[in-house]
Amino acid sequence: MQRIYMDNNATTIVDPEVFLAMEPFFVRMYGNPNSLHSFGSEVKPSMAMAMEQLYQGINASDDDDIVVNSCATEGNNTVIMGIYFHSILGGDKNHIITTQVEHPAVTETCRFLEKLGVEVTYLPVNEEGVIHSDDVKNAITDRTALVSVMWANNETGMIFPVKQIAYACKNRGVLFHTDAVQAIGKLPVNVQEVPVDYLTFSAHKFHGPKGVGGLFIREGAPMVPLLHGGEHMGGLRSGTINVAGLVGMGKAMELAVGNLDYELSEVLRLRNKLEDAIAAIPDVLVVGKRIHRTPNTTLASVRGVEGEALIWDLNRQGIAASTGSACASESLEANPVMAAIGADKDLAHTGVRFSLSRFTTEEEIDHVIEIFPRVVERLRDISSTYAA
Amino acid sequence: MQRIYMDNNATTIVDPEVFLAMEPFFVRMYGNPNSLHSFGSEVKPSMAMAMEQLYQGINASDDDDIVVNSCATEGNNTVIMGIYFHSILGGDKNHIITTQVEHPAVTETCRFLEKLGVEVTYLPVNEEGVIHSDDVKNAITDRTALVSVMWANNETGMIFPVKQIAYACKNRGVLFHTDAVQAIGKLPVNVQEVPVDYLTFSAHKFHGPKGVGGLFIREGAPMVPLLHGGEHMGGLRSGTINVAGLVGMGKAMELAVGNLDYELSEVLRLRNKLEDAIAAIPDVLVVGKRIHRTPNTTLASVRGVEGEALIWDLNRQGIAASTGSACASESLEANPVMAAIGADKDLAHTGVRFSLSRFTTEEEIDHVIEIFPRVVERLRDISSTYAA
Amino acid sequence: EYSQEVNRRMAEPEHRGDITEVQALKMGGKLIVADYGAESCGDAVRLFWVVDPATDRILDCKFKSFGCGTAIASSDIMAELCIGKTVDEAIKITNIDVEYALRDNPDTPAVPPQKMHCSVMAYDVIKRAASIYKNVDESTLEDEVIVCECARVSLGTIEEVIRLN
Ligand SMILES: Cc1ncc(COP(=O)(O)O)c(C=O)c1O
Ligand SMILES: Cc1ncc(COP(=O)(O)O)c(C=O)c1O
Ligand code: FES
Ligand code: FES
Repeated sequence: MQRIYMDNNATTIVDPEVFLAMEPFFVRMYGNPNSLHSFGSEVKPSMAMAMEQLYQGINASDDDDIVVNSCATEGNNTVIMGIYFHSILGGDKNHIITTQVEHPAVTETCRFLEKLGVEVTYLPVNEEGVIHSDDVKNAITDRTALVSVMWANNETGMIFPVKQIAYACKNRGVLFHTDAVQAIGKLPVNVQEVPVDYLTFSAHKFHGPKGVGGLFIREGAPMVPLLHGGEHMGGLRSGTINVAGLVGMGKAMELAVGNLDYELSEVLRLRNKLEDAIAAIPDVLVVGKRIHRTPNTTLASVRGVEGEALIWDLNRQGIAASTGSACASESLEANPVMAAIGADKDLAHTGVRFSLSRFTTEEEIDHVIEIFPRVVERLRDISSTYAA
Repeated sequence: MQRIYMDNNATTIVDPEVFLAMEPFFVRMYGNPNSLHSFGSEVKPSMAMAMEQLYQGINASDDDDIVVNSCATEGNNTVIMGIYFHSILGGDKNHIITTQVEHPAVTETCRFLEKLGVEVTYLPVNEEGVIHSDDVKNAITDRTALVSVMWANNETGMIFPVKQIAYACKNRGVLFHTDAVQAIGKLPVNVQEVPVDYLTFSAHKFHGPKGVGGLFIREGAPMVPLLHGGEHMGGLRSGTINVAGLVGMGKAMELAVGNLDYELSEVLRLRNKLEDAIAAIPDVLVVGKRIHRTPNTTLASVRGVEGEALIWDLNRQGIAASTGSACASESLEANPVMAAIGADKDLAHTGVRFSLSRFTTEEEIDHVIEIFPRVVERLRDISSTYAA
Repeated sequence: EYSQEVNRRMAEPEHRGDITEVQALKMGGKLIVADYGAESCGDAVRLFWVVDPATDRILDCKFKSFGCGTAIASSDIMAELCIGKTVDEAIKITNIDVEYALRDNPDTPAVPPQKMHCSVMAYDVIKRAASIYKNVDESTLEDEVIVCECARVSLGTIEEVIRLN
């Protein structure tokens, strides 16, 4: 059976070019870059090139830092715990602002800090699943240490007004972090235009390998490392550097940014074609205006059909989609974004997310368009809560 | 020029078998194991097998946890910071015991905690570079939360009395962590025989890939995650799982443990052969008794010859060795172990470490035995502090 | 991780559908319709029984479900287990029986552990149908402590799972 992968917000295929770039660094060029001998020094040019690709990818300046780490979860934890140690435990701040629809790597870290006495504001989102920059402005107090708002949401694809939020924070002298995991390769990400202090990303979300990520730190922004140890990464992140991972992430960044035009035109066109077909089914709600979303994502709510059952049926037909969040699959809770936009409680468990990539073909889209309505029909026929 | 790699305590070649095991998980089987579709489920059997290989490798019981993370630096930080949050900030303890020769991932984390008011005892080592278990016993107070002592030292290869220390801790109800990075594949590591509470390792030290490691947590031992987020690893370590890395680490563990007999006989024999030749050079001191060391390591001090100069010269001859610690290469400090054993201040900067692996051949050893004395002679000839 | 039987029942649930008053009358039985769960909670099931008032025997059983694959497969096997039993016998069907019936071989669980809760509703809805038929309060049929409302796992169920494994 032909298999179709439409779960690219969860993880992506490693671009074969990326794999080719990484391959030499396992069995052949395995040195530790910190070593003084040729096995150590021979890996450095490729690492330098990868760093360059990362800096260019987000247009960072040479004076800024990009710390290579193990994933965006680590990056998000590093920023938030770092601010706790720097500005809260080690300063006079006591407040963090975030949203109700951040990734758990942000919200769970904030919940952990709440237990330690930190005040956290979780801004509610509107019916499209976003906040307004004024919400941030109004929530800032004299004791606010950090604002953390994602660039784009993983479940809906909704784009947040990070530029306005960044300026609002700057005006009030508050540090601003953005989780840009879902923005890299889907939107232009330029840290010169958007004055964030911290920005996090994960390679496996843009056709790089799993287990490697990056943390941008603007020059002058405070940083307390999460991983203490040897002097790797200028003392900002210890641990032997994952050379193959870094080289792969650099290449993946270059390709992601290089393919941005394609993403914003072709991937968008394919997504819209699919979305049109989905939206044509009765009693289906697509979350968020298209223009406000990343070009690859559609989150739809299919009344009367439980999300997991839909995923199961699609999977039987060879189509990989998701209920909205890979994390949700291990827990029993409703999709948090569906709950947060909360138009209708009955829809909280009816989400299905299609997330495309530059590897998605028109043929695949056509196949999904053919299969999807049949699956919905079958499940609505079984459903106890849907009467056609 | 033939190149000879004798810096296996810094990092190791990825075993080609390990690479073969990992390879499918980049471009072909790239699913997120948390996903509900076939791309997610198809990676699970290999992950389960890798977990099994890890459990068997250290003889963990099913009720214990092994958390897959990004490296031993992360593991060490997780244990120490976790104890800080659990037993110090969240309890009535205030004291940690460790040694002066731990890896920076332990000592720097402890120094960070000192700034937060935690008391840390850094036990000094004897002239062989180890501590006695009585030193730990005597240092334990009613407020001791954790003892962290490495299984074997990365610079000298010296083996610490972890079994006795583990029992001493157990008797006093104190939690015990061991950094077993340099023990895996070099010594039998059996958590049934040695009742540690926490044990950390890094795949790239035993012919696995860089950027993936493991943290053993005995059933019932408290754990506060360092990375909060989605419910990966049973809530103990968030972040999308590095599937290829985990599969590679599992295979590497299996091979490392499977080759232990070879390591303890053949690698030992080759190391001894090399060491005999090195020790035969006048005014060369080998640190620590052979019988107390891992089978692959020799740290020698060559009077009158600065360590980095020696490494440089060896490298020109195609031989990769180290001054003792890969981390040290970025800092200007003396080798901390040489300083800690401190027999003679003049020797602090004269260390050279050869660390072998199961890939080391007799031919390579013979070549080093031929080259090394010449290099020493040349540098002593230049040396301002050595008169033959 | 899922048994073939779960996959088969999800793909082709034989007992899905509804039963009308007219159909029940034709069979010579009384129609019982019981609902359990809610869409907003993530799972909902509706059970249809045709019960012979003379013998208390369940003549036919069908279901509809808003739930995941496991919930649908569980409901289907539950319906099958009900048919031919008396109402009192049906009450004794537990989610453990349901899960067992979904196994391909007796030693391998039919669903991963985190999906066990999805079979519990099949058991709860029987209780509700029986209470409607007998016109008694549900609590008289069930005196177990509910551990988790949404997942509907009772302490008794958990103990039973532990014992059976
Ligand atoms: C918005 C967002 N942030 C953070 C993450 C975490 O990435 P990782 O699991 O690679 O740490 C994800 C994906 O899981 C995400 O979608
Ligand atoms: C004893 C010891 N502990 C910890 C580490 C850290 O390992 P990693 O750099 O993979 O985190 C090393 C190696 O650098 C080591 O030798
Ligand atoms: S019935 Fe809710 S997840 Fe299975
Ligand atoms: S999981 Fe919802 S009440 Fe228990």
